[in-house]
Amino acid sequence: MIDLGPHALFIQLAWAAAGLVTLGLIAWVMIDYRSQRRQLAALEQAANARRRPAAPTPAVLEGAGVP
Amino acid sequence: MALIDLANPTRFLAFARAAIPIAGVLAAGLLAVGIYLAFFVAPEDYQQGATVRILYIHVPSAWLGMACYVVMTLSALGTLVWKHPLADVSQKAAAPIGAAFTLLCLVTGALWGRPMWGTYWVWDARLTSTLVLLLIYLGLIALWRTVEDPGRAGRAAAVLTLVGAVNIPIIKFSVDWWNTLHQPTSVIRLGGPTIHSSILTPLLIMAIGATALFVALHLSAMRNEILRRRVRTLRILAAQRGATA
Amino acid sequence: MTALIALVVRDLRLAVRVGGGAFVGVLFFLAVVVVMPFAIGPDLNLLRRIGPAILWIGALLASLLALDRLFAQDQEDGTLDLLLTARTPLELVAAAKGLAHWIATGLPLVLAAPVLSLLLNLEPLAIGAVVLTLLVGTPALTFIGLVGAALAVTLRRGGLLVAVLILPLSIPILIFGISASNAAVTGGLPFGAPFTILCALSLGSLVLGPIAAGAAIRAGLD
Amino acid sequence: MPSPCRLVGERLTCERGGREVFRDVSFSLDGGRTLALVGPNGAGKSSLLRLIAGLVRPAAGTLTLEGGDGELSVGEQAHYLGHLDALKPALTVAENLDFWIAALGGDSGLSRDDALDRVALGKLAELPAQYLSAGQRRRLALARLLVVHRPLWLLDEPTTALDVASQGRLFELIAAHLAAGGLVVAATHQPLALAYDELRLAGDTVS
Repeated sequence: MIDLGPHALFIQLAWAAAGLVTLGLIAWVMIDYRSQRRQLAALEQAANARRRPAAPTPAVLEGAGVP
Repeated sequence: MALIDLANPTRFLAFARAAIPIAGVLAAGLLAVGIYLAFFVAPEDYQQGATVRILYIHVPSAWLGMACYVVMTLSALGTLVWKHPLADVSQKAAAPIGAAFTLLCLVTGALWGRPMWGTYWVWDARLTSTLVLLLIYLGLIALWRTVEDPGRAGRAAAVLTLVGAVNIPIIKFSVDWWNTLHQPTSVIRLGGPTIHSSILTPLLIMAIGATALFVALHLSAMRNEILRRRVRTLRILAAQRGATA
Repeated sequence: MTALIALVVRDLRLAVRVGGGAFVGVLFFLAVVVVMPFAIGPDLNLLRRIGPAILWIGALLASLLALDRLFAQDQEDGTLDLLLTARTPLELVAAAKGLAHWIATGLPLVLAAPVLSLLLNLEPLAIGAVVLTLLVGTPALTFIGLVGAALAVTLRRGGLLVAVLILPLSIPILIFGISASNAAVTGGLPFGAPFTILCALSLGSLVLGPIAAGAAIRAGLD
Repeated sequence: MPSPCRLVGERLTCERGGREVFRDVSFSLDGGRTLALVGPNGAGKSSLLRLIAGLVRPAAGTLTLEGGDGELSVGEQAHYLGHLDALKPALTVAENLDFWIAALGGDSGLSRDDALDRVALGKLAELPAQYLSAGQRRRLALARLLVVHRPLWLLDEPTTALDVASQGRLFELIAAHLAAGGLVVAATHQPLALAYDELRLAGDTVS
């Protein structure tokens, strides 16, 4: 690494901060993207299940079971 | 590709899927070149020595912090005036990125100031204005975090952004006036010496690289925001469908 | 006991999600601290001397202003009525809500204080003192403020009234908090003396606050 | 089944904001029975319910739940279903119900999922409550009565915002509660689809 002079620490800290902020933004964007995709998949899957329900509609809809 | 074509979210998502990697690669390339030049080619400053290398992050992040606010102002106009459907998506996506770069500008400014002025923070006119800009950004983000309905939040944030845009020059002027009025201890102007070309070229490359990074991040954040709204509408539909159950 | 834990967890979840108040408290603190030098001037030496005072006043206002919605929110959606029929005493419910409010609003102020003290050019010793006194002082501000929050329910008027009611009660905390911070810097008197009194005030408010808040809510039952 | 209780109110008087709402109201309600509060608006139906729940202090008179838990007040042994649904929009349906299971405490009733299925909200468990319609919110509030077992149910206009199917479901739940020896005091304009004793609050006592 080239000689950064007496104040090397501050230069490194500054560049570290830049790296941190950039990686932080990239990470935020990717994590958010993945979580939205997951929620979308779950919701669409639930919606499809409702339109073509595999199992017969649960008994509860007809009337409340008396304990 | 007129702006109107991008109005349709699905077409925008297709555009984004193509544009984000390109912008990302462009940003990575330019920043790599810029960093190399900044550390191995550019000379040290005759006064500040090596600390001038912080310039290569400080100036681009300051520039991006302000450019991002311009993007938000245009988006605000898009929301209120041209009623562009994706304008408030662009505005909400830009705010955190702008705030992050403004914060980076302040942090790098403080780290640069420490060796030069002996203190992390000086109420220098430009640094103070940047700090106020950060406050405006955080206020806008807080606004989005309190209003649930995206449409209403978008319009409210648009009005606040436009009011902010009108006030920034006034704030800038009054902070400068406030700063010179009290004549603090002698402060080396942040700009430093007239920019010599050997320092200027890496700076420009870094700036363009950072802009490409901003474009990539902004498009991705917009894509996320569009998906977030789809999740919201699907949830409302799920509830309505639930009603008939 | 699980009821109290559930209450704290619920309040924290609400504070963090969209519409919650956690983020706004710190932002208000930042705004107050940033605005002060515009009034006082950019002279770093002056700012250094009154730094602890600026930070303390910012934290005090940030804590108090966030309190008026504490019970009023629950009353408006009917939750408070049910909490009254829950089998946990009202005082403990108030204490649990106070704890949740302190974690969501008070603690972030303490964490933000070191960063903001850089703006006021405080040296590390003063930063440490301010953070320590804020760490001990902010719970007192929240728990004494519980009474105001409870009154906001019974009087059906919140907003600044709560801050006005509670401000006089929080003067002792302010005095000992700042004198402890200054003692650490100027060394006029030992840091311990005002600091222990601040701790005593804080512990006292942990008990007095919830009891008074419970009484205020119960008194308000029309 | 807990021993059947008996709710007895003697000469209850209630004043709100200086105005006398009702005076000398007495009633007794045995286990398995329903008491319907009838009377014009402002006759104090809601006030009486809130009084029984302990949310309003009686000016005079006594209220006891014979056969109930001695240390607990009547309100702590009752479910109060007021006009408000006590739900947090930011929390999901499941989180709202889980909170009430923990906060109300006492002996538990149905599990959360059974209760949600019983009010036909099973599929919406993970949905934030803000997306629910008024009727769904009301059904979620009803589910609260199922997850924690309390002998006394205080229902203030329980059928508001419920569609016909949900009202049928409500009456089945009430029938189940009564069959288990529970008590129900309800203020409602529509006739209850089950046998009930009637307590008429004239509302013009201050003549």
